[in-house]
Amino acid sequence: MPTLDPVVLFFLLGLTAGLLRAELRLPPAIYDFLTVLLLLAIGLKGGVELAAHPFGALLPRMLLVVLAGILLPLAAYPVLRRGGGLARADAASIAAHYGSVSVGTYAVAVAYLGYRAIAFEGYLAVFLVLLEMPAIVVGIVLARGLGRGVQWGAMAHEVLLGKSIVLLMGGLLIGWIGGSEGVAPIAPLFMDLFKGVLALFLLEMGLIAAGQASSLRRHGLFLVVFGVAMPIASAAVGTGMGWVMGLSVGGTTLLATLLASASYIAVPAAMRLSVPEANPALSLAASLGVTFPFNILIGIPLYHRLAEFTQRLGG
Amino acid sequence: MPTLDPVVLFFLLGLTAGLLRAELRLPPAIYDFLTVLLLLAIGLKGGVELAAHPFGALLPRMLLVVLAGILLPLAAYPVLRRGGGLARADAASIAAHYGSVSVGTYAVAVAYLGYRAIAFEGYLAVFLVLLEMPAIVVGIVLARGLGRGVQWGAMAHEVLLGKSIVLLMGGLLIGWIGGSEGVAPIAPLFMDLFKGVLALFLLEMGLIAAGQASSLRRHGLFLVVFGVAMPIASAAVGTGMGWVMGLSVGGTTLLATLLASASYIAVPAAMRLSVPEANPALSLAASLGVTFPFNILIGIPLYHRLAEFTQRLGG
Amino acid sequence: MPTLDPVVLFFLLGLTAGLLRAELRLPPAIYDFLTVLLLLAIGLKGGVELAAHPFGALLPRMLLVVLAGILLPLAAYPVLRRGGGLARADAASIAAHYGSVSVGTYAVAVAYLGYRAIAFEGYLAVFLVLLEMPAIVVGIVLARGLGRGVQWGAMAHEVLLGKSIVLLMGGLLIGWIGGSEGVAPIAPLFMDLFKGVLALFLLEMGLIAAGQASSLRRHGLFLVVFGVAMPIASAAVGTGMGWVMGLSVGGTTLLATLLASASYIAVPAAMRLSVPEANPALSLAASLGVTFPFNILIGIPLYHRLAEFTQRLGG
Amino acid sequence: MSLESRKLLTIVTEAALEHEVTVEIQRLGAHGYTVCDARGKGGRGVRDANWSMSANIRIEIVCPAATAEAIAAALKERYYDNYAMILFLSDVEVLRPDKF
Amino acid sequence: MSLESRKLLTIVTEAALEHEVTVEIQRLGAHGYTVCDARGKGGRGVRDANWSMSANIRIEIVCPAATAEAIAAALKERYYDNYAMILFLSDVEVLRPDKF
Amino acid sequence: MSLESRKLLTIVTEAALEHEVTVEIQRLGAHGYTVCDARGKGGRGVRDANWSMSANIRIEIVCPAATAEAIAAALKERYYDNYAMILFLSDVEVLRPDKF
Ligand SMILES: Nc1ncnc2c1ncn2[C@@H]1O[C@H](COP(=O)(O)O)[C@@H](O)[C@H]1O
Ligand SMILES: Nc1ncnc2c1ncn2[C@@H]1O[C@H](COP(=O)(O)O)[C@@H](O)[C@H]1O
Ligand SMILES: Nc1ncnc2c1ncn2[C@@H]1O[C@H](COP(=O)(O)O)[C@@H](O)[C@H]1O
Ligand code: NA
Ligand code: NA
Ligand code: NA
Repeated sequence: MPTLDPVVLFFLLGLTAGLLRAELRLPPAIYDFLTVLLLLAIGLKGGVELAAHPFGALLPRMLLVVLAGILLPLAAYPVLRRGGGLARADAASIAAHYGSVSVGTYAVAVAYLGYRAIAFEGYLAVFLVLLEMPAIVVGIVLARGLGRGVQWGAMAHEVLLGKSIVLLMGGLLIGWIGGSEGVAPIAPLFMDLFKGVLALFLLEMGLIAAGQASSLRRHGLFLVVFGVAMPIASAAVGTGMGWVMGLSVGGTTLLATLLASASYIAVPAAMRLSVPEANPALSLAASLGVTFPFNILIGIPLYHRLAEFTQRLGG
Repeated sequence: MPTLDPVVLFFLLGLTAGLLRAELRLPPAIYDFLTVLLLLAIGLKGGVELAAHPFGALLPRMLLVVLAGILLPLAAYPVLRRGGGLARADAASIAAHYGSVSVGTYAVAVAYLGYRAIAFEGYLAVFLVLLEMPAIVVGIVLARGLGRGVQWGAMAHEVLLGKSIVLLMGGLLIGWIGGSEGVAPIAPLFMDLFKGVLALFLLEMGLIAAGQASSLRRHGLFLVVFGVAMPIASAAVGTGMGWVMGLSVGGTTLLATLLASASYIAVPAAMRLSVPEANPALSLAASLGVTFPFNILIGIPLYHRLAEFTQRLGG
Repeated sequence: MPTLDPVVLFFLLGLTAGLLRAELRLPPAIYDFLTVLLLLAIGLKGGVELAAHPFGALLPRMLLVVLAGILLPLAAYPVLRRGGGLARADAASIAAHYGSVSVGTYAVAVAYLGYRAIAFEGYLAVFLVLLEMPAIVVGIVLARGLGRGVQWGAMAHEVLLGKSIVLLMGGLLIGWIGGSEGVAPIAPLFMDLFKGVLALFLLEMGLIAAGQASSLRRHGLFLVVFGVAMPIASAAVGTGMGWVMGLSVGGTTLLATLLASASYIAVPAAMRLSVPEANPALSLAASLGVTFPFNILIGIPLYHRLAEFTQRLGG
Repeated sequence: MSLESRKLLTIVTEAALEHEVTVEIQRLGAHGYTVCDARGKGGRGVRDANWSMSANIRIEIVCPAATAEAIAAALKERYYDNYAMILFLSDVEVLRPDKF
Repeated sequence: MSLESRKLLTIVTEAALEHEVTVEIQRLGAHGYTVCDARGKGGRGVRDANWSMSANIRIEIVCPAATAEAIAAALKERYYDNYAMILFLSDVEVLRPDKF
Repeated sequence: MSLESRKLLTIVTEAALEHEVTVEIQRLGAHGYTVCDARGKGGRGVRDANWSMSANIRIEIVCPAATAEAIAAALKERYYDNYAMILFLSDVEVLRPDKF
């Protein structure tokens, strides 16, 4: 078992190539395609698991998760305002990024557990969907205040009908309706190729992350510190929630990773339109340039240990 | 066994997302790629089957199929002219669409039979190729009359060397030469991933079909009625032919589906260039907006029952 | 066993479609994607094999291979100058193309051996990487002379950080670190689909090769003769080297194919920028229009016989 | 063949704005528009189109001078402060003045 | 540096016409052309380029005024009635008048 | 709304030159540029963009006349003999003269 999973090595390859300004880029169409495959695959997996679960039993946990998705950005905001001395819009936007989740990070954690044959509650994919949205609303409210000239209709459309939600939800539903038997015929594409697709996705993510280096240099140390401290704090919360929910070690690791991850698909797009005065360079430098690499390189193994530790306490 | 195959759920996902104007689209390059994969895969499968068949024995059946490809559009034309009160060019173009075939519909039927482990004569892929072309010629003659200023040379090139024909024929030849043994090494891509690729293709088809809604509203009821009645009529003919040819239930279902399907790849392109005054919005609204969804949601199961029924009569 | 591997039939399909000006093209984004997959897959395979080898033992062989990569273009240059009466820049550029290697040809040879279950030393992928570069430097020196206004810095960057080197090297490293166990999870994409991806790649290569026909007609017979004679000569050298290195029949065939192949990814790009006055139509007509088809249709089987023959002598 | 003169307004901006801007320009009187994908560099740095957030679009609108200037003014007002955007006007001749 | 003036003819139309139109314009005297993929909206509705039938192309031709007007007239005559198409002309300066 | 006039320099050339040319034009005083993928035909034959070696790019630069002519002269000098390349200039109006 290598200390770093191969898929993570693809991220490092992309990162290195990007920093060395190598002649390497995946066509944007391919990056979109890989994203679509990941979102559908994760949704399908979650849906199949869900089919084997009493939905009702999940409701309280789902509410708890949504609560975390609302409170974490609210907690991050003052830190960004005071600690970072950031403008209101920037603090609100970054808070939204960290309150929401990263599909890529979740996928790496799933692969991480897969390599180590660690079981986890498959319905966590539902939490992924649930966590995508609330932080966006919180971010907009933090930036705009309630009501004052927010087009809630347009925003709801933007948020609920964004690419990632539609594909995750769609996958969930199809997996849930079809069940493992119904999904079997499409498994060769969505399940068997999952880790390979993830590897290519991470190669591209590495190239994109490398592109954040310059703005990171410009906007300095605070973003780096926040980009490492925030996920660890969120992961701690997630670990606690996992313990409360009585999740397995794998499930706890995954939930911690979910909360620790920062969005770079749904939230940046929504913030760009709903909070124009927020500088996307700041939020992307933090979430793509710092937190994403940190989570997949150091965070996930760390959260795994944390989960094991709490279990030993619990048991 | 779910009542709707998962691949069909992907179509509904795309359709819903499209109608709700969700932020979802596959890059055109990916849509092209999926089309290429489907065309080659269907050709390869057919070719492998063909390799196991005496070609001569198929000739009469092939002639019969071509005959149907010529007569069906000729029968549809007056209905469109009188019944629909459509202009000559529009009636001719729509007739051509319905005389030809839809690869996507054929693929869904293949998947449908696959899910239910119903065998079928693999050489039907040859009929798919044969049915692609005649209707185009018929459509042009209906619109232009014989001779009068038709560039038959350019048209023949357009038709015979169109993307779908070349890839289907190419796949057929390669599968026929290589046989199942020769195709084995490329099977993981073209066979194992077939249903997954089809699912993504249908997701995009759903988005495109949703785009037809507006023109459908504009051009009203007749297209809807025709778009449902015509495939049922053609399917009846196909079922009869299957019975005459002594095809299996699966083969009969597939032949009925073939005749019932309406083209949206080869014919629209050919008509756009050869019959410019025909309004593509009309033919696409009918074939993509009505007939394609009808066939994959209701038609195929219906044609399946029909085939079983005739078999019981026959046997 | 068909005399022509199916993957090669895909090349013929593309070539025919291209020459007949059929309505067929793969989106450029897809062509890029297929190239990336091939480069990574070949690198990964090589790396896994390398992990099972004492690196030191390979060093002398690697030096020998690099030497061949330097001497072959130096030998080709005068032939092109005198024999072909080509301008200095054109002769230098073509020499560079033939001193370097073609990933597609290598992949076809790997598939060829695979079909016939002929084993080969997997570390030959390392030679592929090593052979990519030296010829480029030789070509530039031949065109410019030493020093005189060559931006060696920019060139080194161009060469060492070109797409193909980065992906091959990256794949090698990841495969080497992960080993077969670590690569297993991504094998479904990079290993199982390899031949299918290669087939699609060759379809596109056929279309591109067909595009060279016109310039080939214009620049006449010499390029055709050179495009056939040069690979045979290089293959002879490669066979000798394989014998010296004590490679297996498969390994010798592969090494001969490597030297016989002419670049169409790394070298054309580098030459275009470093030797602007060289006409790319000439070098591409030879390497894509003549040598690539020759190698995959006739060359590889020929080099295989050659390898068997020398082995019998050897043994 | 009679040619009449119109204005061509070209806008280069962030891909994220495509929907919003195309709606806005029609509200302001444009009868049509053409969009191409683009990348580039400007005051807000390099936009290499490697992913959606760094992609540009290039929008062209053929319309009467008055409409062009109204759109230009509105876009400047609404987007210049917070988005990567430039626009420029030029003179063109068209065959069907009524259309534009 | 001496600059001479030429016309730039820009055509936006259905992608399906690329082959036909590029052949036609060369027949009418164009020495070259440039094509970009495009999408857009006009009298014939939205063309979102989501698939081949709804895709546009944008063709540019630099040529003498006479050629430009001849091409414009011919395209109008042949395509305006049945195809999504617009075209417009503008004045440009080039370095190698002989080339265009 | 005050509009000031600038030059629009449009370059169509081989995709392989994108990095080199964009560096060069900035060195010569361009504050920004926009790039679109393109294909086409000219003196050096058909460039169908089916793969990297046959792909074109279309670069636009809005700048003062002097800069435009300096860039045009430099590119002609450096690339015309060996590369597929054309360029043309036209007059445009901009809102923020200081920017260009
Ligand atoms: N001087 C210029 N010439 C051409 N395009 C430009 C120029 N300046 C900016 N652009 C384009 O407009 C986009 C936004 O510009 P900016 O707001 O200055 O970052 C850039 O990404 C370029 O694509
Ligand atoms: N006023 C306009 N400005 C810019 N592009 C236009 C305009 N009108 C139409 N177009 C483009 O030309 C195409 C065909 O126009 P139409 O024939 O009016 O549907 C549209 O899809 C647009 O891409
Ligand atoms: N007369 C023209 N009008 C528009 N674009 C042209 C023209 N001539 C050449 N081009 C473009 O410029 C590229 C290079 O031209 P050339 O150097 O003449 O081969 C061509 O591939 C076309 O894309
Ligand atoms: Na989070
Ligand atoms: Na039909
Ligand atoms: Na070689």
